[in-house]
Amino acid sequence: MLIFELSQPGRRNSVQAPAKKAVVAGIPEKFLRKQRPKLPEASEMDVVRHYTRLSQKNFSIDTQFYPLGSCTMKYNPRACNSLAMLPQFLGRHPSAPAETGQGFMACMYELQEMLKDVTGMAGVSLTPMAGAHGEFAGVAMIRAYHESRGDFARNEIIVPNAAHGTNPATAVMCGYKVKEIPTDSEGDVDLEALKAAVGPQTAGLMLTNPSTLGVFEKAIQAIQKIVHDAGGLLYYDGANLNAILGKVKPGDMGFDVIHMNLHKTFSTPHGGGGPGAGPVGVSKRLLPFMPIPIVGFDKNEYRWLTEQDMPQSIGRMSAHMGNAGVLMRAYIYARMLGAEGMHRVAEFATLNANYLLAELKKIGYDIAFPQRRASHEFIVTLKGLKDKTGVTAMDVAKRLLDKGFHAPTTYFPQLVPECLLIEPTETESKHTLDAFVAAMKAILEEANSTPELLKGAPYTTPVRRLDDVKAARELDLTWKG
Amino acid sequence: MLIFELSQPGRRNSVQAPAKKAVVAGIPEKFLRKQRPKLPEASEMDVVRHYTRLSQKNFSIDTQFYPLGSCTMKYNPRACNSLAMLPQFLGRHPSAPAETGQGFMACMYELQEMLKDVTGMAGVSLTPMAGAHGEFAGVAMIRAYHESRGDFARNEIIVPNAAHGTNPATAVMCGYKVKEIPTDSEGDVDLEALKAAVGPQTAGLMLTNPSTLGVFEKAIQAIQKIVHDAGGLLYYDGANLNAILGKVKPGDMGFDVIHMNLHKTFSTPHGGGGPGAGPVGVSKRLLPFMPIPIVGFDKNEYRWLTEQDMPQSIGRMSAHMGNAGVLMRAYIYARMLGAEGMHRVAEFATLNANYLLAELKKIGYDIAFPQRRASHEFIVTLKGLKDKTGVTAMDVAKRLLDKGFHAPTTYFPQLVPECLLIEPTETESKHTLDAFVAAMKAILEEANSTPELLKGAPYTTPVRRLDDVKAARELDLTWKG
Amino acid sequence: MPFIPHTEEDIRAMLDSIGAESIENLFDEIPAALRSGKLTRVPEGMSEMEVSRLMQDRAETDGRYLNFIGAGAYEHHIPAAVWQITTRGEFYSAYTPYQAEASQGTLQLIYEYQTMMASLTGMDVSNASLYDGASALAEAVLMAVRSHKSSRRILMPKTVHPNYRKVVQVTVKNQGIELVEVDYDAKLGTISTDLNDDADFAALVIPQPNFFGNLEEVDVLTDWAHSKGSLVIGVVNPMSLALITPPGEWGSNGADIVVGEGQPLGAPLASGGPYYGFMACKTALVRQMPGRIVGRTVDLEGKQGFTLTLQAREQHIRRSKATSNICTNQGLVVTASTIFMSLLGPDGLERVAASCHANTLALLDMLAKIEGVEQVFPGPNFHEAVIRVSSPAADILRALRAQGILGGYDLSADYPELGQAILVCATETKTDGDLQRYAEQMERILSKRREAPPCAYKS
Amino acid sequence: MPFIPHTEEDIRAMLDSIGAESIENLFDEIPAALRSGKLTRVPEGMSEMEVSRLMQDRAETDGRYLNFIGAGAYEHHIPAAVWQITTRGEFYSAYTPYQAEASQGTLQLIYEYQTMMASLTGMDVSNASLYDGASALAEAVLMAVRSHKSSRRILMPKTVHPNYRKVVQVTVKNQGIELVEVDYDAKLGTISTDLNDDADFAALVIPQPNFFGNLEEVDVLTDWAHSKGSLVIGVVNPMSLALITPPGEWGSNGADIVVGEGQPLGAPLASGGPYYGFMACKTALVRQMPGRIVGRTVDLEGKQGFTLTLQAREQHIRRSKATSNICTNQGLVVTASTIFMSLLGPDGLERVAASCHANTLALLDMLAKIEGVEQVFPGPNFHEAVIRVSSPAADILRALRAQGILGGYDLSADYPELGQAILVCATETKTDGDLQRYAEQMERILSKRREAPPCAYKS
Repeated sequence: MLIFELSQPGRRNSVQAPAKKAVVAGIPEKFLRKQRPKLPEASEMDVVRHYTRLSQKNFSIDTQFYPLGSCTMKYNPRACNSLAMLPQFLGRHPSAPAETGQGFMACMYELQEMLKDVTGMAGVSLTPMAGAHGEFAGVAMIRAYHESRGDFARNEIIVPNAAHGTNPATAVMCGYKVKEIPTDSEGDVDLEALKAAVGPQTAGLMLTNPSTLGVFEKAIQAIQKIVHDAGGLLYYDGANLNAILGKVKPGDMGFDVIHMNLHKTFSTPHGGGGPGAGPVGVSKRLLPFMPIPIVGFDKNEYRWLTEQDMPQSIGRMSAHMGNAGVLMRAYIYARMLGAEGMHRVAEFATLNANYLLAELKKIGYDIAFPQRRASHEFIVTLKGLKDKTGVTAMDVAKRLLDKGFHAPTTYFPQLVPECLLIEPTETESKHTLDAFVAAMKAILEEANSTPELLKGAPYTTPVRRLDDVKAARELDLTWKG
Repeated sequence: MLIFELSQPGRRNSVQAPAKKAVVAGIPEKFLRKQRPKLPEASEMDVVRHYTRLSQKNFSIDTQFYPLGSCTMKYNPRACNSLAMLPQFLGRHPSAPAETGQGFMACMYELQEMLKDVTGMAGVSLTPMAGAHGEFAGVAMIRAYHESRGDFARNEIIVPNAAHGTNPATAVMCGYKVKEIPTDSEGDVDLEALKAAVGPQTAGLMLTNPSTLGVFEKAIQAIQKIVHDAGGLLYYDGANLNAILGKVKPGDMGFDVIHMNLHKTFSTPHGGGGPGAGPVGVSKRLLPFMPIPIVGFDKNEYRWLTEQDMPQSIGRMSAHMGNAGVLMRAYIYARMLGAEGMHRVAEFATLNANYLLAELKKIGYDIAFPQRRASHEFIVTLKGLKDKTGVTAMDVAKRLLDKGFHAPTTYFPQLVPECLLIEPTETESKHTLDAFVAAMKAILEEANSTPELLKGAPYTTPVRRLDDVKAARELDLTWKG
Repeated sequence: MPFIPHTEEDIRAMLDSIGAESIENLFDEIPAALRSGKLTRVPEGMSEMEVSRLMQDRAETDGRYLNFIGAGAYEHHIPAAVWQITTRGEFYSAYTPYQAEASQGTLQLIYEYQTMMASLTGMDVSNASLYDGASALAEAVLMAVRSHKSSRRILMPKTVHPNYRKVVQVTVKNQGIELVEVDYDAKLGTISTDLNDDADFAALVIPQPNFFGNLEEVDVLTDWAHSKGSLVIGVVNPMSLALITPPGEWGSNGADIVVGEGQPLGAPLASGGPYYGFMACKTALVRQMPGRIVGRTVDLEGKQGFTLTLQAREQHIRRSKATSNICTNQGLVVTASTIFMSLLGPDGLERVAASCHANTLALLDMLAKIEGVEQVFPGPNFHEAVIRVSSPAADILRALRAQGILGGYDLSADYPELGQAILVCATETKTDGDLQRYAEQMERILSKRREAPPCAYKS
Repeated sequence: MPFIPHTEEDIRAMLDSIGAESIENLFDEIPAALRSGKLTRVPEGMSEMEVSRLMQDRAETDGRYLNFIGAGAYEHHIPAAVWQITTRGEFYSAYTPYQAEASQGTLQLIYEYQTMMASLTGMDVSNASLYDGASALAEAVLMAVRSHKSSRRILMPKTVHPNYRKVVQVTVKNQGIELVEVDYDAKLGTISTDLNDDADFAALVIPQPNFFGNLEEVDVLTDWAHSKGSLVIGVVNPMSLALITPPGEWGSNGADIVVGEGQPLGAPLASGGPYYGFMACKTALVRQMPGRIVGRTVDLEGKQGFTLTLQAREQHIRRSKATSNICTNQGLVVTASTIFMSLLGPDGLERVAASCHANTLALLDMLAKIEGVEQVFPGPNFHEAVIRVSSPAADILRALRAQGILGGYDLSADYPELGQAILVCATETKTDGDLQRYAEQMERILSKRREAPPCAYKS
């Protein structure tokens, strides 16, 4: 049932709009809309009921274990939500002057300081509104840096082939060519290939570490030297920052610029696709280029740093200051964790991942890089299973839904065939991990005994497998009713 | 899975308690607890997940049509919830002096005034915490009234046999004997029986009007005269007030005292069993006896009226002032409705009930009182169906759950065999009522074609029919784990 | 039409189906003389926007105070998750779980709640809640009288919350039950252990901690009452039970019935409600217990499930012979409380209780150093205590209020024999700075009054 | 350990399973030199209670103002149901709906959202959201350039929000795209309809209403751009579309791409975010559209279902050849917005829009009567307008602030040519009393400054 099917012409939800219909005196006829938009005409109760029931059709962290690799689906503390939504915070206009927002700005300033500390960077700007937005800011700063030195020859960004798709896409948006380099059998960047790739055309290297293969790039120091020696800068994709939070600082590895996904590492909600927040941190040499606005503090007062203060800034990335409410949630989370709590994030995320790896291996799953430590995530490859039974990674993923678990990430990274990328996060208990292992064991048995059962999964979800081909071929993107 | 099964010794949810364990310096050993209570030791996420998932196992107004007769399951506006929970309201201590609660008390005072108006009574006390609590206050006032006149002979309360069980139970709690009187074939009180029952021993009559049979007591004026002439008082059970809200005032019918169920008529949430609020209204002669505290207003200030102001009060019914937060929700609801909105409540509740009655009748259901107008509810009797197919009211009720509707009230009132008491309320749309009729039609067909299907219902709920006999015989009231 | 979804077209179609001309027709069985219902004191309806503004303004009028009042309602931190989950529509807008298959969420939660409360109080069983602590005590008194059979006398100490005693009186007075007041030891502020009531009595009520915040000699009192063939009704603060001996372990055999105010376990102060009363008892008394009870059973496939049980006690089945007239209880607050207890766990609850205790002791220490303040009873206390001040308590409290502080509960009306006495409480919500601020203001006010007694504070 | 559930026993068992001595061991592939991570500027952790107190204090510091600022973010009433449902765990804590079977709630909601936005804008299709209005405009510019192929010039009027123009510049500058500034008619405050840019351009951007609150001559402008073989990008306030002609009906053929800030439809002001950018376009352009799109399809039993579609445009499939690098969008705000639109419906939205318009006109009338205030442009306006004041705008606004009023957006930095100009906005949230209060204070301040100009207000 669509909300439009609950609609009936002429119905109105009278408490939600002014009782008196104001006269539109000041707008000439030619500007006026002739036909009303197709919005639902439903009662408040029907709307509440419709969306409450729709919500129940979702898996979510609050209802299921959600071991989606590279997505860091950890618990989103409820206090972050309620405190970020205190009436005064919600009511504050973005263009209200700083003097009316000292409480809010104190939070933002302190968040900047904490993020600097955990990343080991010299400066942080909070304004990017998602990871990819932060990536854009980062690469734009790399470009601004080179150009500020009169170096216009650097037109290439190097990206390992295991990288997230956002990396090459971002580089292109910043006007760069992308050079992909291969990964070796251990899951590390191929150093020889990297050496061959760098040169005076190299603007920088974008690296996720631990990588999307779930392993820590052992030769990071060598990589750093190769790139820097070639005059390039090092970009840290913070997608996997949770794996090292409080343990290793990207700044200490020699990165020049980093983006963080606060909706991963700082536990702001994913919200079914967003909003996120992708603050960027920079080393000293990139400080002048950070995107504005930034919160400054002087004479006991917080104030916005803008173009006037930072003439070399790459500029403004949002109409206001970014996803303030998301940043507030991250701030509250950070204050509850504190230094001690942050040190533990990476430790327990890593413990959970390695435990799950060990247990899945014991029951017969193939691990993509069995000789390596898992970082906060790891890869299972089902190539062997598929060859033997025809059961694919997708089948296993769908069957997990029937068992009450969200599926891991499937078919990413693309380098590993029939892969499941599994990230349990630090907030799951051993009890839950054990239940997941039990489900995976049952599935393995089903795969061997009744593979056709898995082909038809899931069975218990609101819908069964969907026809994606039809969806793309016979585009139905709006209700025509 | 019980919450206790997610527990593990030694786990603690560290953000929810002081980090430092305070020394208990001032309490001698002999007073100290030796063994910790069996509370869960679970993570915040596991607790959130457990109770979120549990919640999904409930039917509720926010998810299903809930035509539970005599319960007035109407939409509970979400604004009532959020505004009643504004931080300042939640933070106010009940013993904080009136000067620090003028905002809150203004709401309570105005609620008293509005309730007086809609009931046609001279005074209202908000303090009873549920319908039955209000009944108690009402009957206690009747007793106090007679005793204040030196009339100690009246030791009987008359109750029609169709009354809610709370009526006789309350009368007994107030030290009265209960005299039940029969109902005639039209569903009205048997006037002759009433005449025969009254006398100098009559303290009062408790009446629900419209009655639990879903019809308006036509001879209410005669009843009133009979009871008053005998020196008794008239008690109005407000359980069905929604049927006449804004249309008829109990005060105009001659009632001396009334309780209201704000969790029905004023749309405060039922909360899976409570809390409710059961304010009482009284005619002029009972004013001195109202339970305290009451909000008074003089010299531009709200203040609490207590024993000092009302020496004849039956006294205090709660440690503080009753279910303040529930009253706040009712107040907000009343302000949104306004006079005009209230007039419409009874009209549309009645329209919905009569429409549903008509439609169910058309598809072949037997109506208990087909010759009568439905009030805001009506009774279907399945005696014929049971005789023919063996399918009971319980079977139909359970099958409705499979169709996505909550069941009507079953086997109440006890006077009508195999009955379903159906109350749609004014907040449901014709669209929903039609869907309900379609489900009832399908069930009737199933009853005739495959009665055993209905015997096994429900099938789609989290559990199937429960063994109530085992529950009562082998009492398992706490987890022994 | 607020919250009414009918369009003109709907109305017409529905009336046609009914065979009625107009909606007004549907009321034709109601005598015309009664049909007026005109409202004169209900204002015009407001939009949600308008009422939101009104309520926000009123909330701001009431403001926020630094609160040191306890007296039966206690300020504790409530985890954000508690009410966010509790107000989910599926809990918030569900009815009493009569249709068990459609109410397993609420039913299982109550079963878990019963388990927690039974364990916290050290009793065998718990019901699903009553209205509040005071009415729960009244129900306990009725239950004791039903159980005891031979006596209708109840020993009710003055150390029980004055409002609880009033509520009990209102509730039981028409059933021929006699409440016998038991005075307290003027030095200790607790029930004398030297009781010598010779007449038969159904039960002795024991508050722990008592209204003054003092701990009663529960073991001696319990054994004494039992030796007289009477029951013991414990009235306890559930938060205190994280630290102190649960009623189930009082004396040799424990209390028989335990009641109390559930508010400290997750209900906001909120001007007095909704809170909930809890009640637990020994197995032998379960059939005398009022209120709903949930049991665990199985469904027809043998799967675990939960259902309301022992309904034969209740008014909707037993009518005039029910154990109580209670129907609606405080379910939603119990939902909050169950989540609250689950989030805190045994260790968390203990830390909170210990912190309350330590803060109150720290405050008492600070106050003891002020000229014109003395602690009235020697303790031990849980998290509340009586102080006496050298100026009228009402004036002191008013002066504190002007500084944004609610300084405690004025005892002079309920216990005039104590003089200018104030009941103070500092829960875990108070920081060291808060305690200092209170003490400093108290000192300033008292010294100012010493210097210029009469007119420094206008009333 | 905040939010970490492991007991000592768990840790031991897990390490045993792994075959590791300690957790530290698990980091043994990381060069020792890098493993320090000591934090020096992250304070000690706080309990939820402590952080709640801190945040409440900070919220009170910021207080509450009577707000007349618009300038791209508008104060509207948001029904309570909107965020209560939106923050339900199942929406709040779900990921992007890649596993369609486990995400039908989010997916169906987005499909409904797409339908609503397409209808509101008069376009064929909508995506599932972008970051905000400004970044949506930047994406629209990139999209137009991709579609147009022969030109990389974009005509960008000065009546577009200054910050939007800055964001577009930052986003597109490294892709060889030229933004050509189009000045406005100084008298009318709108784009001149007498444009005569001869060079090829990919698109003309048309704001409606424009940053000054004025309505542009969209029909003429649209037809002109189309006659040049260029696209039209509309930048609209979605609330205004309840009243004014949707971009799909501009001129003979309608705009090609429509973007805007979704905030007015259910997102609180909240210091600037999270809001969301919306984007709708004609069917022909859908494969050039960035961001997620949901399509309706069937499952293997033929049952209706929803899924992400056209993913071949996106970065996770297409990598460096994607239409955009966007991945995370503003899903939760879209959830709120969809519920918001459903609760208001077409009539509700129209009433709100009309009320905003009427309030702004009423305010302008009151202000026009004040000596020292003049309206700069003749209109027509939707719900915002430019006034000029006889004293420095910054001083006036500061004086209003002292009275609890945010008097508008100071235009003197962005548009110095307008003099001491303020952009004022009065939405439906303002009562007649609010408007009067503003006007009275404005009058008082201006007259006081006339009497005692220099030092009456210290900066």
